[in-house]
Amino acid sequence: MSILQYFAKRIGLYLVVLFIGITVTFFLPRLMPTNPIDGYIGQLQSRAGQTLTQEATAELRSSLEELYGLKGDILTQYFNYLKRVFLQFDFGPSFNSYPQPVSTMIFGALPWTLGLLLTTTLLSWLLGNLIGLVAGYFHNKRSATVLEVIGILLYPIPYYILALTVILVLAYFIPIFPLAPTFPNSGFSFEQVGGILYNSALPAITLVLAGFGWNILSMKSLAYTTKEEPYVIYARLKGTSNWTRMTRYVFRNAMLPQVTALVLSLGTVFNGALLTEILFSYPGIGLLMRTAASSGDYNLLYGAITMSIIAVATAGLVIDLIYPLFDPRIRYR
Amino acid sequence: MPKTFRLTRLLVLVLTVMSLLLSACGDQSTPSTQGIGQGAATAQPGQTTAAQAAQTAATSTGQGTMTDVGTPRSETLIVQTFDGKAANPDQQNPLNAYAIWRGFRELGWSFLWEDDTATGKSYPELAAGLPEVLNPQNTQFKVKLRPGVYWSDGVEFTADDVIYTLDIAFQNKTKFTRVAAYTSYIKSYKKIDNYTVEFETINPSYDFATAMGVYTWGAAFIPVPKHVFEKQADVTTFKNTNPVTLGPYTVKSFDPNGFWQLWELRSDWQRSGWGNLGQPKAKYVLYKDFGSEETRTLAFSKNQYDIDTFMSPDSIQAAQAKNPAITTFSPTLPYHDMNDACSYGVYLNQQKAPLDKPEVRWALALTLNLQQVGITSVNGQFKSSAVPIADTPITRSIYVDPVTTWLKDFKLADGYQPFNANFGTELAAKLKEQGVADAALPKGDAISQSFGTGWWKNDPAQAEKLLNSVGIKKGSDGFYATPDGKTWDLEFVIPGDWNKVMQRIGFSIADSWKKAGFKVNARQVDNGEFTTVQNTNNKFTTMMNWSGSCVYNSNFLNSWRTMNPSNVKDVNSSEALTGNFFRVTNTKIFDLIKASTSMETTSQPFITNGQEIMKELIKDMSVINIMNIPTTIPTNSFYWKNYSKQDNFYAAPYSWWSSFKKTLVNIQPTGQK
Amino acid sequence: MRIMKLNLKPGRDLSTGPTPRVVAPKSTRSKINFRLKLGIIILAIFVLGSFILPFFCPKDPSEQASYLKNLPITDKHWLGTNSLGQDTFWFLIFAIRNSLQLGILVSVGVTIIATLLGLSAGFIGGWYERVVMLVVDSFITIPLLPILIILGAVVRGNTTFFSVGLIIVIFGWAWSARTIRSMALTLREREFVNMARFSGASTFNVILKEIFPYVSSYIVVGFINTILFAINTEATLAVIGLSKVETPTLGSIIFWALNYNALFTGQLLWLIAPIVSSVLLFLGLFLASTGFNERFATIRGVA
Amino acid sequence: MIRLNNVVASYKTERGTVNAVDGVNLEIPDGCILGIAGESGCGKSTLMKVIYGDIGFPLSLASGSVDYGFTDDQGNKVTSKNIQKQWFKRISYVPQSSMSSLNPVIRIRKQFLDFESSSKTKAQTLQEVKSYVKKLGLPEESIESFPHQLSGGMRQRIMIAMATFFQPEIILADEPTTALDVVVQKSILLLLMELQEQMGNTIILVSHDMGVHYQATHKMLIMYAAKAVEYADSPDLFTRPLHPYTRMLINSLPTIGDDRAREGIPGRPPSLWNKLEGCRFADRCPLATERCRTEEPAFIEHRPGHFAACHYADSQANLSEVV
Amino acid sequence: MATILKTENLNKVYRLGSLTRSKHIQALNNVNLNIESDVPVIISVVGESGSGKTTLAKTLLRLVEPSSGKVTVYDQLVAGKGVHPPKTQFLATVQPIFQNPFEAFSRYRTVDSYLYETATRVAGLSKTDAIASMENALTSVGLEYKDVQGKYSNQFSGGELQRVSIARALIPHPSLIVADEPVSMIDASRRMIIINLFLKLKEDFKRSFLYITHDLATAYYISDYIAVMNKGVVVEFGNAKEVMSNPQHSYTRLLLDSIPTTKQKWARTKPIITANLTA
Repeated sequence: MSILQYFAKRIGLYLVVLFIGITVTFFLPRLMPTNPIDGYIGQLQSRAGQTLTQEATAELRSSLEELYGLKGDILTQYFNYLKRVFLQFDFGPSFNSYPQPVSTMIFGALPWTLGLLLTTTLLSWLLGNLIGLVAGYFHNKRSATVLEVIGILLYPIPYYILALTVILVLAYFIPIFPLAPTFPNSGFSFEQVGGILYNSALPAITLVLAGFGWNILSMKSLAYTTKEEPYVIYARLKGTSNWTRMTRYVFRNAMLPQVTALVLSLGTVFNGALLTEILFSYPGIGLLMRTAASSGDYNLLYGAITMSIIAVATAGLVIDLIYPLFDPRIRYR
Repeated sequence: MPKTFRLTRLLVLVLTVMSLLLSACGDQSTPSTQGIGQGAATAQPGQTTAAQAAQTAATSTGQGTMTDVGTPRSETLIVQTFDGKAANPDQQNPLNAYAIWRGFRELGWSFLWEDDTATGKSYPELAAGLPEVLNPQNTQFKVKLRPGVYWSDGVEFTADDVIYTLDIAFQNKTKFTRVAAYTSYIKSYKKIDNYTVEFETINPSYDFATAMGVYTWGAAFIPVPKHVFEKQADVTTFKNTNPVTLGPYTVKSFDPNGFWQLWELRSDWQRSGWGNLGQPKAKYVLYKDFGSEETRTLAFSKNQYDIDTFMSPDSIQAAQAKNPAITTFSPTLPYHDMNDACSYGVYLNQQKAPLDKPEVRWALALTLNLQQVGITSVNGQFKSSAVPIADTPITRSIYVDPVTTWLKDFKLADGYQPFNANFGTELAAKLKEQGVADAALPKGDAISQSFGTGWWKNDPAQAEKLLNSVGIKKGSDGFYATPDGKTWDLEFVIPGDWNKVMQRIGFSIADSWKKAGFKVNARQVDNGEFTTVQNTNNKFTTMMNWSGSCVYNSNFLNSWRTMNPSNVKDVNSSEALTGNFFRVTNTKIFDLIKASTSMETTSQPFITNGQEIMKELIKDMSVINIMNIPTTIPTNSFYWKNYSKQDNFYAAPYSWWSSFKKTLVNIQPTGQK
Repeated sequence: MRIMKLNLKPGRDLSTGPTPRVVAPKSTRSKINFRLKLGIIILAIFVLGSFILPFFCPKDPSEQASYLKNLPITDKHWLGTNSLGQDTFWFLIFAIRNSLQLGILVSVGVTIIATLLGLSAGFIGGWYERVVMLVVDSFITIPLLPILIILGAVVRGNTTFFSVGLIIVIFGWAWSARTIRSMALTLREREFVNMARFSGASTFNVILKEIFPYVSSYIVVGFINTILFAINTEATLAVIGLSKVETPTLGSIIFWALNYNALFTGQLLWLIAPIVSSVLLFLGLFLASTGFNERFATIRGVA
Repeated sequence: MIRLNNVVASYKTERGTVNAVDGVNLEIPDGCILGIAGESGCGKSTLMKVIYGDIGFPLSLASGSVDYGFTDDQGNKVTSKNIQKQWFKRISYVPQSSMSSLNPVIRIRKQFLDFESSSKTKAQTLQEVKSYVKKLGLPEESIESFPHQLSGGMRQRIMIAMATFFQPEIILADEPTTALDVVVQKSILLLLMELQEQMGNTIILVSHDMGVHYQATHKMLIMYAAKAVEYADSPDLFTRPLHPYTRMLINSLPTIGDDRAREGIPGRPPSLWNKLEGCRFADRCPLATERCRTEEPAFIEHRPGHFAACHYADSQANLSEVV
Repeated sequence: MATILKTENLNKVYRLGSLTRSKHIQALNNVNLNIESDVPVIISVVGESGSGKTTLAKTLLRLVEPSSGKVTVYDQLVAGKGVHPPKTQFLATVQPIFQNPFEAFSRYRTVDSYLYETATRVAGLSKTDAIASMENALTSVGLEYKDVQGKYSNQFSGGELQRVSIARALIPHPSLIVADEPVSMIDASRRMIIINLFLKLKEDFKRSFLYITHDLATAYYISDYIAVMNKGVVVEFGNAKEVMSNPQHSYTRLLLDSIPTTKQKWARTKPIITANLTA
């Protein structure tokens, strides 16, 4: 099988997986008991202004159905949807922010989510793995056990608790970071980047703390088993230093499954975005998703979830394609 | 011998050090949980904290504290947003769905007539006076505009703007999403001169000033600047970002993510739409979302903002403990503002068996232990109302008192008297028992002012009797079963986190029903689903709601006009109702409503009709009205003072009503830098 | 990120990399036993406590206004009462029981589906495996939390919070299935499988008698991890109000405590009790899982 | 001369302590290839560990010592306590499986340079490695490869190159050819033999294949159930073994062209956890008598340089030549 | 004369794919063997790793499907491209003995359960007959049923386990027993016990064996026929004694030359190390 064939096959699989995922998520929100049009009318009626007459309501309802593209049966909507998504990457207009196209909203929110979660995922991966490496390599030393205990204790703390604690400590008792973020409104000057970093610090810290417990534990057990591999033992018998063995032998090998884990977790950043962004009022895809779900904004939901599916599937694809860079055995076999 | 320097080693070293630092942070988090406890338990006097916070923030600039958006804090009024994050912050065209909760109604737009929220009466704003009725059918009106009003770009506001707005609204009524209210109300309109417009409505209209102007919180008709809109290729997709405004403020900047928006006072505010009200005191107004209630409590107590919206009583208490500058609407119970136009109640699907029997609905009312519900969910900080409207200073004399008098003698079919006029006194006694300070409790006549004129008795035995009379008996599991012997699962929809007070009240009601033997399934929903349930017969059984009882002055029609036969759908219908959320089927009520549409809304016959409708609603127990909406609206007087309070009431104190303009001209800076 | 992490937890797929040898040296056995023991002791206390104590509970702990609000610790109320007038201790006991029940039920469901599909796919191979793996891969891409939030609207309408569990099962089995399948794949090539074949065993027999015992240890570990995952997912949903919050669970206590702002009103026990319990419970599950895993590894190393 | 003084090495296990090497006394002259043979579990690998000084939990040196007959840079006598500092400088090791003993993800060149070389720069050392590898008949590029890119024979040569690069006094080779095919095995053994001839160092070669021992060794040690049972010059041992076990080992090997029936040794060695009395081979020995079951035979020199632990080492049945 | 084993144009091509290269490996290259005999025979297949000898065994055992060609055992077509003999008939014709006896039994099952299942399922015996046949089979390999019953694989030595394995293979009275490296994992001192057992079973039970090995000495010791394989090709085939004493093919000679015997030392001709090391 040539390299091209392999790529073609893998990408074909990728598309099929995408298709199935997107199909499932298209039909799921239909289970939602919320009619987005009712939602909008209700908002107008009872909170935002004037009580509407019946005629006005009926008129509004029919024009909204037209505008939102909710006319026709579900299959017609489905095929139109597939066509638009796969051919144009167009999710239609947002119901709640009509006539704003969903893709615009998603691409507006995307840099925020990616910026925060990619950074923190990488950071917690790095920190966790380094601590885990030390803990696993010196597993019979007391200090290493302390490092592992950090992981064991951090790992099971539910995320929302962690977040709340961090807010209290770093924004209230020691007011280093703002309680509620105020992100600068536009542009990309040095100052504004600084503002963004400053305002994102709290969610970032919680994400790193939440993530690296797992990384410590998994790296620790990997390092610990790798340490017993014959080539590490042989390296010891060669008289190499602890440092060399830990980095060049244990880490280089134990890292391989962790790379897989990293890429996969990068793919699931949207999943992680959700809770963080709700808890920290952080303007990303997660908050978008939550708002969309609560107001029955199908199009926005489809868009956000589809992005997530694409990310996970792509991460899987990327692992398969880049893994050989890390493992020479696959490169040359 | 020195080894070749290794970059990788350095990297690893640096990262290890960082990780150790971070893990130290992680360690801190555990004991800190206890730290909170100390802080809250000992309730450190808030001033020190506040002062410290102010100092910390002040260090960055020389003379005074600056806000996050770069304005002097002492000149900026900061308001918690009503809706959290705006989904479409750059959409600022009022003819379409737009970022409505960012101050546009209050600061940016201007309306033909405003509503004096202290009295419930309309007064002219853009118009020169109240509309002049031109025919006996009350369908033709002449409206004079006030000369000398200018848009924020210096162009004068004239009848042309009104006509143009109506023109594009009618031309694009299927495309604009916020014009239906008046395009289906107005039949025709014409310009008489630059300051005069004449209207004809489709139906007799006794509420023209509130239909085309403000009724309680905002107007549907928002004039747009002709000279701006007519330049647009397509007005239906025009976003109108950073709009030309009629009000005294303009948008200075806003967060594209929708968390905040900053307004700046026009230098020519005097010739703005409501410049005649007086000088708005804040040079800047910042609407900002401070996040969840936890972070809001913290930020509020650190003087990071001035006015909150709905906040749960406990959070207010916690914030007050940290910062005495935070005050509620009144110094005594129930502390909060109770003068919202609407009231909370349990809505029942009267078409759905077994709720179609009045005995069953009465049983639910008599088993709703409001005393317990009110104490558990809102610490007793509420004002009950048995009459299905809010019991406010405006409505009390018109409707509440007469109906209450009638209630005292009211009997059910079996002769049982359900009304308990001593509800308030009993509540005060219970609260005292629970340890509420005597000073905070109302006494004598104030009890009725604070806790309402009375409510239904809590009498599960009578309820059981009523239920038994229609064949509903308790099963072996202790829960009521329908006459066919099946367990009766009662679905009860309540709002989720987006309305915490109703959410809590709802769960407490479900609890008190459960104790009485109803198998209640309390279901908290998002606001989208909430409205869907409210509107759709087949999805609705019982729910907490407020939208059907909004009466701010004598004009009950504004809510109740929709109580008519066309809003009675089949019990299993999935078609959306356009009103009548009480599911009234009583033809007597329909007749009364119909008759009232051709009456002057302040006339005695109209008011009598209203009282009769209320009595009918009570007899049928069509809706279990519970209490006025306790609008907590706490304020922080660290930077600004003279907010509208119980003892200094000049307008409804809400920041999300157009009456907020009165707050802006009445507040005073404290001089705190 | 925590949620993702737990998503992966029941069956984090490391099959793409070289399988690390899990042969623990003899030296660590005592430590492993300690872990496993500690984990099992913690779990036993939780399980027994939460399943037996409710029989002694004076009244339904979720009933409001049973007692005066906000009472401190007394001999009658071991953890005081909360702002809803409920006894915090009894509420917690019921919460642990319900959370554990949910976790175990979800775990049973996930384990059964994942084992059946994973083993059969790994062993039978061919087009069957391809179809199963396609479904698995597709399910893996579907993000759980958003789906739960969408379905939350449906879930909250149900009278039982176990429907949350059902959804977690439906969207949570894929990772485990994938791991089990990759294990079955390596086992497929083992000689004893061929030996069984030549002893006349059918495919079903081979899966049941040859492959299953080897995967069973992993299944136990996966089972424990899935409990952890299910409890945490439900708790996460409860905290943002998307589960059945009247049912006492570890998450619903936190929901109520946050809802009544326990942090700032001095009602700290209300918040700390469930946190400490869940951290302890999670620790117990975690220690049991890793302890068992390593214990199993030593057994395998010896054989 | 390496001297083993009554070496007892034991493992701590859950079932208790077990002596895997139980009282071995040996003098290994410098500059020879010593073969160690025996069944699996006889203690030959443990003895290798002891000689190498790789003693750590769960293995411990219960009593005895190893004396290597040379001193370190400070002039201290080198024993099993401080031999670790000499690893790969003066004593080195060739493992059994070259595949699992090489780090799969880094190039061989880097694994070569793991040595703590204090006096030379990396580039210099690399040059030397290259030329050395070339001398051993390997292409220079082979050290630029990853382990899996080389054939088994090449990898084993690399292992030998690593172990001999510093020309250590002692080289331990634990089953160095077990995983290899016969043709390659031959070339590896020849390489080892030739290196030994040129460097004049001591090689200790563990193998269970008597054929390998016959081809490569100068002296032979036979172990059985943690004990040394026979020690002699190879030619002597292969033609006139003194221990019945040795004889049976040699006899169990079929030879091409020899059609006589061959027998394996039935039975199993005794479990080391049991209390052992008498000769440990007694249960499987055709010559065993009651004396063998009760009295432990001493490991004594029966002929010059030929030690054996058997009561009947000098008996008639044992004196015939091996066929 | 019965056709004991016949392979016709047997080919097997493996495709080894990796990212950057892919190669085809011809594991079997037109293997044509035809052994006809009236008496049972032992056929050895020798060669180095990668010579295709194990692929040949796997093809016979239907563990690998050949790319082309077919295999006949005692006039039964057992394997080939698209060949699907009835399962029971096939299992009663060919039975395997695997390389690693510890791997051949699941450690979660008693070893006798494999024997019992073979007796009931493959040989189709009733319960009592099955136990009788197990006893017979075990006796013939020098073990007793009571010593095996209810025990797990870790309670045996490799040699014992391999004998259990052989006993199991004997139960359905297969025409041919395929033994893939059956002694390579067994201690050298006890290999001959297994090897001698094959000889005995051939004589007493009239079973034929296909003995796959890299050990030429044992192959010489027991085989009637021998096939030398190199890179998928049978380079030499014939009577074992003839082939070994008078090898025709250079590869066979090379193999023979490399055996470390205890009788004659290798000739040390040309030096392997190019230059003087001590320099």
